Amino acid sequence: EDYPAPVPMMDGAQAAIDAITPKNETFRIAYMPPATEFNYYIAVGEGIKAIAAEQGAEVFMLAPQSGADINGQMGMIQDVLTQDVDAIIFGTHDEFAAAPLIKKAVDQGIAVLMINSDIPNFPTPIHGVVGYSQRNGTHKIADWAIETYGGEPVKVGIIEGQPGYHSTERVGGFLDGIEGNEDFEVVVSIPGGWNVEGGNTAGMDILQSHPDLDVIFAANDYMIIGASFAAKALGRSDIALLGNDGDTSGLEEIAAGNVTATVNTSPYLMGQAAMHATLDALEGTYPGGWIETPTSIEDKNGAIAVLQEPEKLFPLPSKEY
Amino acid sequence: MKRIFDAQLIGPFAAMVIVTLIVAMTTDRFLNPGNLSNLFLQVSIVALIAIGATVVIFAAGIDLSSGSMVALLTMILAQMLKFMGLPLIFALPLILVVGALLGLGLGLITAYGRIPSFITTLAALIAFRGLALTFNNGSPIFSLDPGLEPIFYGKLAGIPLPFFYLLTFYGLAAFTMNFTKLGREIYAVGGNPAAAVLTGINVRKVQAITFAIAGFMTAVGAVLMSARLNSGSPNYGQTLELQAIAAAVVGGASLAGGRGNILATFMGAMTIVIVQNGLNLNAAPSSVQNIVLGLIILLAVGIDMWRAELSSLLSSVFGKSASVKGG
Amino acid sequence: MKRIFDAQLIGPFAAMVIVTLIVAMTTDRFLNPGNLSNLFLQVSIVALIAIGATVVIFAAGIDLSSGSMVALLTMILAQMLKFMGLPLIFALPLILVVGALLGLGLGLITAYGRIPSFITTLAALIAFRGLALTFNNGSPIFSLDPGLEPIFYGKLAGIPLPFFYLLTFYGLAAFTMNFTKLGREIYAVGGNPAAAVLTGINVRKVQAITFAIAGFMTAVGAVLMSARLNSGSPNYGQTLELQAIAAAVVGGASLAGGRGNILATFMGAMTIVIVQNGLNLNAAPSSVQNIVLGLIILLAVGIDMWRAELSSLLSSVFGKSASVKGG
Amino acid sequence: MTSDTTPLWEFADISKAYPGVLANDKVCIKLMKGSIHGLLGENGCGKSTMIKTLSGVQQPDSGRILYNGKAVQISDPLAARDLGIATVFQEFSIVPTLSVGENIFLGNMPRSRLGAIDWRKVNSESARVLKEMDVNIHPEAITGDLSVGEQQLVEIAKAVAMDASMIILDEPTAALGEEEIEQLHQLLRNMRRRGTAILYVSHRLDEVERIVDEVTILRGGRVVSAAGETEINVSEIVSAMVGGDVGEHYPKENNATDDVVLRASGLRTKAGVSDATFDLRKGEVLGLGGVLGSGRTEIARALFGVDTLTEGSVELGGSPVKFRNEMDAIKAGMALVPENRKTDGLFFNFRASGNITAASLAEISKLGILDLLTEADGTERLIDELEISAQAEAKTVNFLSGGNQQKIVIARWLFADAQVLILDEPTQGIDIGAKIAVYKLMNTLTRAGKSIILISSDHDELLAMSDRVAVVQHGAIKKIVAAKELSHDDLVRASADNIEHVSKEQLAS
Ligand SMILES: Nc1ncnc2c1ncn2[C@@H]1O[C@H](COP(=O)(O)OP(=O)(O)OP(=O)(O)O)[C@@H](O)[C@H]1O
Ligand SMILES: Nc1ncnc2c1ncn2[C@@H]1O[C@H](COP(=O)(O)OP(=O)(O)OP(=O)(O)O)[C@@H](O)[C@H]1O
Ligand SMILES: [Mg+2]
Ligand SMILES: [Mg+2]
Repeated sequence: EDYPAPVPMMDGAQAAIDAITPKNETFRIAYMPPATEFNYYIAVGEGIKAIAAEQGAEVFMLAPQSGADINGQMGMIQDVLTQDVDAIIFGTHDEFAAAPLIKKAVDQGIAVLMINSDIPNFPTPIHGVVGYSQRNGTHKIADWAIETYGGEPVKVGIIEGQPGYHSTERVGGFLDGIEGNEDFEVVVSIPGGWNVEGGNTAGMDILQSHPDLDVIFAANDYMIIGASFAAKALGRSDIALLGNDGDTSGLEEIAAGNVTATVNTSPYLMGQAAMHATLDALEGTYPGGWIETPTSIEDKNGAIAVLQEPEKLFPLPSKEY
Repeated sequence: MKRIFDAQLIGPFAAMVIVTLIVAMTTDRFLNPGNLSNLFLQVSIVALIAIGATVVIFAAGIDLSSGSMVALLTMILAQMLKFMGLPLIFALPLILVVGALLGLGLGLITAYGRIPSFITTLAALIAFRGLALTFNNGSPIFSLDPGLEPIFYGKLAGIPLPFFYLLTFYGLAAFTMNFTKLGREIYAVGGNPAAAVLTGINVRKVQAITFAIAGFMTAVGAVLMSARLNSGSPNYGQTLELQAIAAAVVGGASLAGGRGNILATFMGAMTIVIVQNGLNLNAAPSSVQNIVLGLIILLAVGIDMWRAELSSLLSSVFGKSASVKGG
Repeated sequence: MKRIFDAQLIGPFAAMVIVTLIVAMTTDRFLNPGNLSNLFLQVSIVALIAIGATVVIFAAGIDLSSGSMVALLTMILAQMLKFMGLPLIFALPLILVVGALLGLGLGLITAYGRIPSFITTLAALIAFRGLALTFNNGSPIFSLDPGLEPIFYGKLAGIPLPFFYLLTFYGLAAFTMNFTKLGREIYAVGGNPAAAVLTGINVRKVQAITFAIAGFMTAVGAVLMSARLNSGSPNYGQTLELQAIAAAVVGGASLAGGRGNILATFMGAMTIVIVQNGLNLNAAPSSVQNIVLGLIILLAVGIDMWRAELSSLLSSVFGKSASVKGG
Repeated sequence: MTSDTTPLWEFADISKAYPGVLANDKVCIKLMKGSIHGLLGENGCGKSTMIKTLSGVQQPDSGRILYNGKAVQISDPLAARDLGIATVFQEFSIVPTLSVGENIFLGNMPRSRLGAIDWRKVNSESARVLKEMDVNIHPEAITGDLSVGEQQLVEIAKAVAMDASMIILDEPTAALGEEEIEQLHQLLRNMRRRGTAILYVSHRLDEVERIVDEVTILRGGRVVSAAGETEINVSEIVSAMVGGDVGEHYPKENNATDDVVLRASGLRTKAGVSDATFDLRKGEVLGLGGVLGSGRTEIARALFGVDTLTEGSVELGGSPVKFRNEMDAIKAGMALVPENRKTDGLFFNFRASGNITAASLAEISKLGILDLLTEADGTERLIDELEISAQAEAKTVNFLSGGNQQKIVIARWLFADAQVLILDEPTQGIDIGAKIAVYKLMNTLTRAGKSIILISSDHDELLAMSDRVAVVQHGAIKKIVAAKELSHDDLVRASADNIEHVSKEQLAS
């Protein structure tokens, strides 16, 4: 199959697949991630485009630059709704804001799928959700950390994203993972704004205020990359740095030994799965529900292994592994 | 009415029309009724906040705080609706008052503290976002009140409600600027504050009032933002202040103060939104959107500055006498 | 030397000392050598960009473009290093030239197009970020060059390299402003452009040069940013322009132009960074950081504005004659 | 209760201090109905300070104000207006971005019953006032587009429109020509006849002599001569003002030679110069005389490269020159002391030195680095020679009196060693002592072989200080006469002559 079997959504959260009414001969599909500022969504988009090219569908991407610009994203969805698109694949940092417009899209007979999420109960019924379990991913990396560093006291610093669903879930998964383990103690948790610069500043700050940290977990790879420079500057090569995403640059940083490990969520493959499901929904062969895409924890060796399969990555690694 | 619809509207109006024609040529999806009524939704928040930004500019001030203030106000509104259980009917007027008071505060510091408004509102731009983060641990507050969304998405006689807000507030603003004492005092203060003092105009009070108006209009914008997104967030409204100023400036308001037509600001906002709409309809990436917006601002002001040169160029090209009376 | 270290430094210096004392009292981690050398790292990028921002302000302009320009320049540098394979030794001078040229472009538009610099650089603030997004699909570019990081993190005789950059560029800037024709012309243009024209100063050229200087210093900041994060990204440098302006303003530069001491800008930047560092060491949330920064800007300018009143208040409190010679 | 002997307004023991100066020290003035009262004194003696107190712009530190014998308080400009006080301030208080009508009624706009501004009334009432003043300006014109003189007339119209019982004028004639001054005097005489009390401030003592009924003279913030104590004639007033003899008012030296330094032929610019032909000789002072708006400033701008020549040519020292801008002109040894020293002349952020060397930065620098010692020496020498206040180098120049400021602007061109100086209204708004200092400076210059083009609306000054006078009409030089052969009346007549004829001619061209 092209994607794992979907799990049904919560009661009332599933929009009827047979109400989808494609208008175009060649399907016209809008890919609307929350922001262009993350490589991650570009990688998802490349996965989508690859399948579109293969299957002969037309895809365009429309997104604000900044993930904080929810208002901008809503404006774009509004503009797209006045066009004759057959499907929208979207991701958002604020599902409640998107709900009224998404409802409108569904009512217009547009197929609507959400990516990079695991919400089984989007505020208004939609046709499908494609993504990994945010909580399970970071739970796994917490387990991995306990296995690798447990047995003696471990002080943990956390760099959160901008407050919102993704940050809450990922940090929550990590906290769930270490809960009950008496060795692990979270001593500081501050936001890093999802980007490298913010991660660097946050990393600098928490290492200054808590020189005794053993582990830093950040809610995405960019922030942990930023923090890695801070650790290096302060001569802290002993510290474990954990991220989440598995985008190419994150994996390369792990391969280079700058970052310790990440949750690899294979955005490119996620995009491919999402596109397959969307096309199926337009054909009426998609049953609806949530498609969980796989995740894995990759340390240095794992990252190198992933980088050796560049056809599953976007962007391509900067060198051959 | 001659005063309201004066010559200063011609340029911005022409710009809007030209942009509309260009966009309409690039895509046939532009001129469908759904998209046109959509434009009012798109422009509403910026255009309403731009009223305040423009009034401040008329009085030779600048307001950099509105974007952050939107964030703060959506958080306060969310707090009131969700955690304090205030009914919408009380919360809405209250948030407008809070907005006006915040603006007034900035105005008082600027006017009576003799601090340039660029500084006061720059400080507020930073501090208001900090304040917004103190609510709900800095996390957005979602799904506030079922009555909120219709304020933005509702329709009356098939016309989106924001159209009526625009009509009301721009009507009020145009009347105020052209037919009231306050309006003329604002222009006088912007045109020559020293002269205004000597004429007995309470310059500081007028300055403070312009910021109160800006705060109020920002609150109106914040309500619409909350309604549109059914949530409050400390991240909302980033760079909104710049968009509002851009609308004023594309509409021809002079940053030196004392000059401009408030209705032109609406046209400035529309011009920007039509371009964005056109770019969205053509699925232009955000890089292109930014570059085009930057160029529009530059061009709009440039054309305004070089009006004399351009018109003499045009007239010489079209063979008219070169010795037309200069202005 | 009397010229360089003049009375205008006293206020900003006092502010810096007071802030240092307060922070040192709240935490004993502040005064350890590691943290102090860390301060130079923290302040370096903002303080270097603030040189340009201040020079522009001296000539009565304002530069809002530097944050976006940093993003654009880190992307160009990344492009050159990673995809075009240029060696560092060529790429670095090249990027400084690109920065100076971009700044010069803005300066030429401002000076010869007679467009207020607020507008030109606002347009650039928007457009430069758009341009930055056109590189590499708008994605950051990582791991540029092994030689890059040491530029920021390296040390000489145990002292972080950024300390020496600060010394060099502030030294140069102070010399230029106080002992060269160009410096004097910049102050003259900011003080009274009409008079400057009539004394034969090439006002437009001088204005354009200030923006070129700002572009150059922004490029220096961009190089350090790239070195610090070993990457280029279209998201870097957000609100950096406001931080640079804040440093100038906390250092006492008047936005009206013509007045101020460049070294005071360094003190302004240090004051801000020390406060932020103090808040970080005390693990203050970002909400508090924003609020405090806003208040510092307001207070610094306020105290500068009310200097006369405050000193007469102080002298009346301490019983001195009220008729001291005013200053 | 009010009899003819009770003053309309009495100001008793008014004191006002600014940080560092006691600007008014127990000043007493009585203003009678139907009388024009001159308030005179040197720069900085406290005239404007007094006026600001009388108009409610500021509150006195102490003293009493009596209106018809009763104590009142003038708490703000609106209160002053309600009490029937109208003021024409020294600093322009028009708003350039607004229309003439709006400026005239600013702060007091006629409104309809619903409270909305009645624009028709604004315009018709303004038109009425302007007509009464015999001024031809359209009420809907944007004030900033008018010439300086016209703006000054709008300023006066503001006061006239108030129909006040007392009108205060602080140097209303600084920007006016002889003709407009006469027009203004006529207006004031009409008002006096209607019983208006008038307080009048001016540094042009000749016109003061013509119009005022009584004078109060201030020195250092104190009244040194109350109404009735000084006879109304220039020399009496001067000696009361300065507290001694100032000597010759116009100490003219004749240093003119026959060598032609500058020759202008047939100049024409878009700004309004239509035909200017003249030559200027070494050591000569060539006066430009004409009515307000005749284009004298524009001729200066044309010579200085500010406005581009559309026709005509300029020769300097025998060889043709073409100035693309001010910089070219300055390099060639020209200098312009502008009409408005505050907005176009001084750098208020600099001390004397920065101001004096501003036009010579290239000369005092090597490889772009300034020679600060040369600057300091040169400045010290000029401060000394020109008797500029010793404060000039201690603080920025905004703290100096108008006369000292004007000397600094001229000193700039001495430092630059300019060969041809254009002085546009060099004594506007400065007191008699400072005026004489400027005249002496002109002598020093011509003695050193430099040439001066003098533009002045003060005809006495122009005639006394020029060697020859060129009469300017509508941007054209109509004739050039030796100053000795011209009387005050000749000049008025010559510059006003044929105006209608000329303007028809111009329309035809
Ligand atoms: N706002 C002010 N602050 C401080 N000092 C002032 C202020 N205004 C005026 N002064 C000072 O008060 C004194 C009186 O000034 P004022 O303007 O009344 O003089 P004036 O007689 O009108 O002079 P002029 O003939 O030049 O107009 C001067 O020494 C002046 O420098
Ligand atoms: N800003 C302006 N816009 C349009 N016309 C102007 C402007 N300034 C001056 N003028 C016109 O230019 C002509 C010359 O005006 P100006 O008062 O400068 O002449 P002037 O000869 O310098 O006067 P004066 O004789 O008092 O020196 C007048 O016709 C005037 O109306
Ligand atoms: Mg005065
Ligand atoms: Mg003139």
